[in-house]
Amino acid sequence: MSRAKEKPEGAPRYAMTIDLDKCTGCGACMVACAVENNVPPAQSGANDRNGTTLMRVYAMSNKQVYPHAKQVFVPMTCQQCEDPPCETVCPQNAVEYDWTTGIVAQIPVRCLGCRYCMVACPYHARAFNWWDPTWPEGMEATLNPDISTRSRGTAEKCNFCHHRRQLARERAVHEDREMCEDEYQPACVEACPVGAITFGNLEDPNSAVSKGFAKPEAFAFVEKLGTKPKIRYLSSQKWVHDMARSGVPGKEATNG
Amino acid sequence: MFPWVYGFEWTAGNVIFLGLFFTVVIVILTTVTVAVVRSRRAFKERRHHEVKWESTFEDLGSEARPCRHQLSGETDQRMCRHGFECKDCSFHKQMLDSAYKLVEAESDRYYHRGHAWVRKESYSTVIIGLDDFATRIVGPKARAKLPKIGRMIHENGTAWRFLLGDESVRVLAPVSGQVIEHGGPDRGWYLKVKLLDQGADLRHLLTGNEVNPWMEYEMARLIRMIPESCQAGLTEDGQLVDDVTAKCPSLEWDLVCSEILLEP
Amino acid sequence: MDKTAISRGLQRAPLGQFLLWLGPWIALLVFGVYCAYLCLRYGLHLTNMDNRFAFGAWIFLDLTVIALGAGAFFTGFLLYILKRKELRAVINSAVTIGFICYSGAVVILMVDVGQPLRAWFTFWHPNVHSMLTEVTFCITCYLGVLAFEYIPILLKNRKLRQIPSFLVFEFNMHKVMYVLAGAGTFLSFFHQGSLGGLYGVLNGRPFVYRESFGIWPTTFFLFIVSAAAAGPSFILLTTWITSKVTKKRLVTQEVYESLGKISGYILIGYVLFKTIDTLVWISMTAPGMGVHPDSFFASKPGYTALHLLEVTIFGFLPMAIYMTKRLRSQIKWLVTAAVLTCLGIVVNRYILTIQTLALPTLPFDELLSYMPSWQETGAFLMVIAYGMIVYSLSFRYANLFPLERELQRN
Amino acid sequence: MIVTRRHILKLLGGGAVGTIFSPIPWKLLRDSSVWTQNWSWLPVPQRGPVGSAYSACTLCPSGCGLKVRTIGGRPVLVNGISNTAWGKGGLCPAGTAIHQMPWHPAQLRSVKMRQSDGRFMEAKLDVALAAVAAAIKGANGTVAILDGRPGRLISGAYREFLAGKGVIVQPPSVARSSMKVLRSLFKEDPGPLAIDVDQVKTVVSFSASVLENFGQPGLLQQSPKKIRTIQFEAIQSRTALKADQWVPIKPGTEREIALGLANLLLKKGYAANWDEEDRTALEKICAEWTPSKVFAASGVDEATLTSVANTMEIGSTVVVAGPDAVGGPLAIEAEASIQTLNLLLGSVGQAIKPVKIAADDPAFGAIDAVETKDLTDVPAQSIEVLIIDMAMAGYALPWNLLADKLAPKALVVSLTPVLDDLAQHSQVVIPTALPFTTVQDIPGHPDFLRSVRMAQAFGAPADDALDPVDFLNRLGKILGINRDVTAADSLSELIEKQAEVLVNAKEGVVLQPKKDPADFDDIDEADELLKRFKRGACFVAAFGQIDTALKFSFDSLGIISDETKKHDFTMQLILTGGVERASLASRSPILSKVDQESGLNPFADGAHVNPETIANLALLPKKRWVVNTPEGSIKVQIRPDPTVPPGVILMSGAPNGPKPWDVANPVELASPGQKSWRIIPAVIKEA
Repeated sequence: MSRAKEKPEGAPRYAMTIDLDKCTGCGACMVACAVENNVPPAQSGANDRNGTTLMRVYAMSNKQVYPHAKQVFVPMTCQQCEDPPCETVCPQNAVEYDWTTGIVAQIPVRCLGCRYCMVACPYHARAFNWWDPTWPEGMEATLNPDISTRSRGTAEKCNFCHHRRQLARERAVHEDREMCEDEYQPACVEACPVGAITFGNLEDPNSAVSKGFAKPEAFAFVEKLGTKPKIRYLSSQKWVHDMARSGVPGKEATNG
Repeated sequence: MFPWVYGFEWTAGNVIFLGLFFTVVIVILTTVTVAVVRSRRAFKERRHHEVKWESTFEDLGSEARPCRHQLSGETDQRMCRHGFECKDCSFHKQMLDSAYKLVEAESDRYYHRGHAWVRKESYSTVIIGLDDFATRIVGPKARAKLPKIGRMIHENGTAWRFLLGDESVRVLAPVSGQVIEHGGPDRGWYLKVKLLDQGADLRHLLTGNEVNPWMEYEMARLIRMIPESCQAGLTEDGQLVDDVTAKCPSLEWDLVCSEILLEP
Repeated sequence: MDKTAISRGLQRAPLGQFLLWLGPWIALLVFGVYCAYLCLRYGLHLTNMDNRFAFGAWIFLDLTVIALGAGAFFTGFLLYILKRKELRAVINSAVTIGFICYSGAVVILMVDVGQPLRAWFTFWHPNVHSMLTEVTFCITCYLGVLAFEYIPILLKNRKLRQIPSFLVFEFNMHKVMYVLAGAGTFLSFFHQGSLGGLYGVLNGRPFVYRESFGIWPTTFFLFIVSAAAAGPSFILLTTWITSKVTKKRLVTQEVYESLGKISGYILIGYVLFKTIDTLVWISMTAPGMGVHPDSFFASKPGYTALHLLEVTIFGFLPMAIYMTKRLRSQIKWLVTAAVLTCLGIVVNRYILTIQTLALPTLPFDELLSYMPSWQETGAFLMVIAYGMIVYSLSFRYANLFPLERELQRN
Repeated sequence: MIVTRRHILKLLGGGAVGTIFSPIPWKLLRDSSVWTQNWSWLPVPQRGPVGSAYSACTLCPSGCGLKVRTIGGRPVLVNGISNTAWGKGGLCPAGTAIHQMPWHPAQLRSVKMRQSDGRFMEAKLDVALAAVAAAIKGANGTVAILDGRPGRLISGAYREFLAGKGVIVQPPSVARSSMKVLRSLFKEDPGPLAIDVDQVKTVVSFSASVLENFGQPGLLQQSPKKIRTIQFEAIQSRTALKADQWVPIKPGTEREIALGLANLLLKKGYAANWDEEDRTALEKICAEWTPSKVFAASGVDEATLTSVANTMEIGSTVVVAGPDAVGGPLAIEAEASIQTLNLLLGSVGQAIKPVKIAADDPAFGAIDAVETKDLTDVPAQSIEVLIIDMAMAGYALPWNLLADKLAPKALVVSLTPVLDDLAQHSQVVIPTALPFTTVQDIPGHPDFLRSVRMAQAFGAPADDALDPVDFLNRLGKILGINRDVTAADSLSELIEKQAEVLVNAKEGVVLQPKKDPADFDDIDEADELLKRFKRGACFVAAFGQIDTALKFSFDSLGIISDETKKHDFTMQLILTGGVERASLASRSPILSKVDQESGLNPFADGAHVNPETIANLALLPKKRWVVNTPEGSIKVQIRPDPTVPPGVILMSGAPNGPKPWDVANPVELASPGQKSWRIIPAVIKEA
């Protein structure tokens, strides 16, 4: 279904570009994301498969041998698809595509934890609260009041730090002016020490993201699935593009 | 789910889906309600004995339900479908209309398929008893549990019960009426019943020349239930011997009783 | 007391022996309940599921169990709607098994979704585009229907039937049963289908995504057909097993055969559709999504084998057996075919659920495997035990096979 | 009427049906949805007035500037301050979560003393201090303080405390050892030196993690002009991955390559403006390192070597030799060879006109009061009392490196907020405040540039946490040691003193985020300076002119310490996995997102070995194996990893590496026998 016709006039569509040439895989984005969104530290027994990482950095290698081996680090988070597979499958409308921002929102208080959305997501960008969220004694004091903690048994995902947009708008209203769209940045963007992530409004042709999307080195993972992700990755290395397209370095996917 | 729930939208999808859902729910619930209502009505109209009999009747094995006209040999194998209620059996009607004549009985007894007999006492009272065949199968040790004087009994309901050890079998009542007197261990088991409607309608009961073939049929049925080993000496000139139960102690006689007295 | 509760003329093991049989199952049940408690109290991390295996073994078991439970609706449909009278001999057993399967499935769902207190949210804010919504609604309703179909069977118990109102209600229920059967068929049709659709619609998972007719992917229809095929086979199998375990003749050969024949006919359709579907999938659907079909099986060649097996050994073979008169007339062949058919369901559901999740969608992550924890396994065993107990009790005290008495007499 | 069972049943039944149509079920539904989102165990974030403050990260010497978001005074978010003279605004993961450090579960809450049976027991502070004092009194060997981050105000206090009684020991910091070597290349001590970064177009790095994530991450990436990076490194580190050119080398052949490059540069006449004897001296040493010989030694072929040499332009290229994952310095000769390249490229010189240091300067007033030694130069078994203050030095120091400097029965005292690896080996552990709970000063590097900043405190330190100044005071009272320059009750008081001194001296400038540099004309009050410090200001001593006309001596290039040859270990163990991981104390639990819940903690899952090597040595991944080094052994799982060079064992130097340990920390596998523990001789044996 086309979302265009339901989109309010002049509403922004937020998007992101991530430069894989720059990313050093330090994980600052993951930490910043967890801090900003009140995600608890790993429970004992947690691992890279059952952890709550709304932003997760993967290492992608070209499957070569030393010294020809190459690697890039791929920060993977919700791709904010235009046609989100997770939205249509949620049995109780706990996932909503927000027309006014193009952000795919997760409503934790309505989620009953069936995890169908996680199965549907080709980017494995969703996490489930397998544990009760607990912090070391006293550390609750550092929780961010702009977003509530989620209970055990609910699925969650990145929402481009939507609450930050709310704050920005409140500020604008308070100062009695229009909010300009580049006024807010998600935590990961702010935190990236090498400035690999850019964020902005796709509707604005002059925004950094719009320019990024247009670049020849821009690509999306598993694009052919047709979910229309709003995150583009940038890389100057051919093998990276090949991997993203076919899962095989230096091999095109045969099509039909 | 409902239009007044937060976030509900009147989209085609919602209308169709929920429409279907509620329809199905309603159908299911009505169906069950119908069943409940019918049952309640049955009780109100005191038909629950009939219903109970109908239900029991369905559970009877096919060979326990031969048509009276099969017994009398007018028609070949035929299974009764009306709970032995010949009054409202079209087949029975058309048989009566045909040349068939009921030979007057030498005895004045009318037999119910449950082996209870009826004898007209006066215009509105009858005596109900259990025929020898059944009595012998029930055996001497059985204690009868007779209804109190003044209680109603219902056609095809329970006339009285026999207690055999921890098991028990009931005797099907051949007619409806009020118990005004009953026998005892000394005088044999019988009930004197005051009929409800004036005059006894005994059309559904066997009598006259129907009785013997039926008895033979029942005897045959009985024999089939009894293992060869102890079949010897069960009968003397076509009649069951007195202490038939003693002849074959290994047999589950309560089961036989239930078969013969039509209580599965 | 116990003896007088068993209907006359049915030979049942002495109470002691029966309790001996129940004992282990009850122990298992208790253990399972404890496991379930652990999962609900301390969170689902105990189940060994993870973000990649978000649907664990439970979805596989649920799908299988529900497919096998389809015997209930299908037999009901054949008996009450299509008037296949000979099936009266197994309808009670079928309903009981159906009830066990569905109630069991729902229990597992409650444990493994992990938030039973929120279970009603789906009804409150339904998203009618989600297959899961369809499943939830239909299964809940159908469980109700099954309950209404199962209660009369209990009311016919020798002790209970002496309470007049029970017997009367049972009688009247019986009169309207065909309506319930109809409703049941309708509901089953949809939720069996939606369970298939559940995966078929996942356009994020090239391994399982299928072309769709109208709003439903082909898996929707394949599931209905396969369930309809497996249902009778499972009834056949359970009936045979019961009669072997209890050493009694429960139904006549012709009932077995007619069950087999029904399965056989439907299997023809299934094998046909499944084959076409698979071909379309590997030649068009998957490549259209930028995935070379080989890549599905590159990491684990065994996967390909399973696909072939499903259609051949577990699809075509039983179909052939069922459709050959000479083989059908021998119980050992019927049972073989039934076993194969049920295994076919198991394999099919396994491929669709577990393999789908195991296969990576992103170029940089690899094929995963997962093993359910003892708590998770315990929860399944709970349902198995529950099923065995309910069925044993029903078999002992309710007359599951109406023909049994007569068959036993002569 | 008589109430029969029937009546009761009817009542119940009717009741049940009735309830369905009563509000009760709806209420229940509503409540259940509320319960399931407000479980008692779900913490609720507290609200409060929003504010923001400046601070600095004290987790490593880089001391990145921080902007802190506070809610009701509680810090909830930190970000780097961009475009400052001392950072581009990037933070490492550890820094990103520094505001959670005050609640570190490993936080020490009481004084601990080791019992005769080797276990730690809680102890009274007085008892502990008495023990330490007694040891110092009775010591006829050396009394030493290990200062993990020299140049701080507390370092000044340490110096004054030890005046005439002991030595200040500094752990082998790569930055300092490079500088030391660099200085040794001059005829007479040129004073503070610096590398001129403004001109840099190309960075040639020898295993330095210049592009990685610790110590002002993104410094190169964020710089306005594109800087080309060339990485000589044995393993495929992240810098190697990100560098414009990665040149794989045989482990431990930095010296050969550097001399080879020097040889080529000399041929290009880069030393033309040097005076004769210097040039010839260098040429003599380099001559033998022809490309072919370099290739034989290091595996770097001629073409690559020359192309690199050609990209190295005078004035716009710097060569750096960085720390490896666990902070080990290069062997001196290698270091010297590399720094020689800097001389040839003219990228070093006298940086700054030396800063006058006032006698009452708490940081450097007492600089000459005691001798300062590098740990590696301390004679073996000489230290009798050692007070350790590693103060989040940002890298792990192998215990065994300390161990063989200690006299038998030596007393080791640790001042630390958590029971880290070194504290594990101490007899007395004094808890200090965790970062972010106490005011601290961020020194610049005395050898490069004198600068002072301040890290503000948020939240209170643990009750028993002791201010090191207070520690010195109490100890001093027992021993009758008075300090006058650094006399104070707390660190914050010392900082006020410092501000006093700086304001009086009126030298240098004060930089502030998003403001123009201010000189001391408009800062005449110490309070004013402190206020600016609180707003993230940085005091910097004035820049001077770079003077490169100096005379060199290349003696140190001659010495070859080939201790690396003295063993029969056939393989080479390289510890990696990120400097910051090496020290538990500097990591908030939320870092588990990176270490535990993602595959980003490299090599934490065992010993990574090239499949080829595995095949040759028949190391079956199934079995358990032990990695032996001269310093110890560790049980590991062998992981085949095609990205690892043949003959190399790659392992995480982080505490959360493979377990179970034979050693407290894999870092202890490092062999302090050599001057460098960048590459550790090792073998793999079956467990």
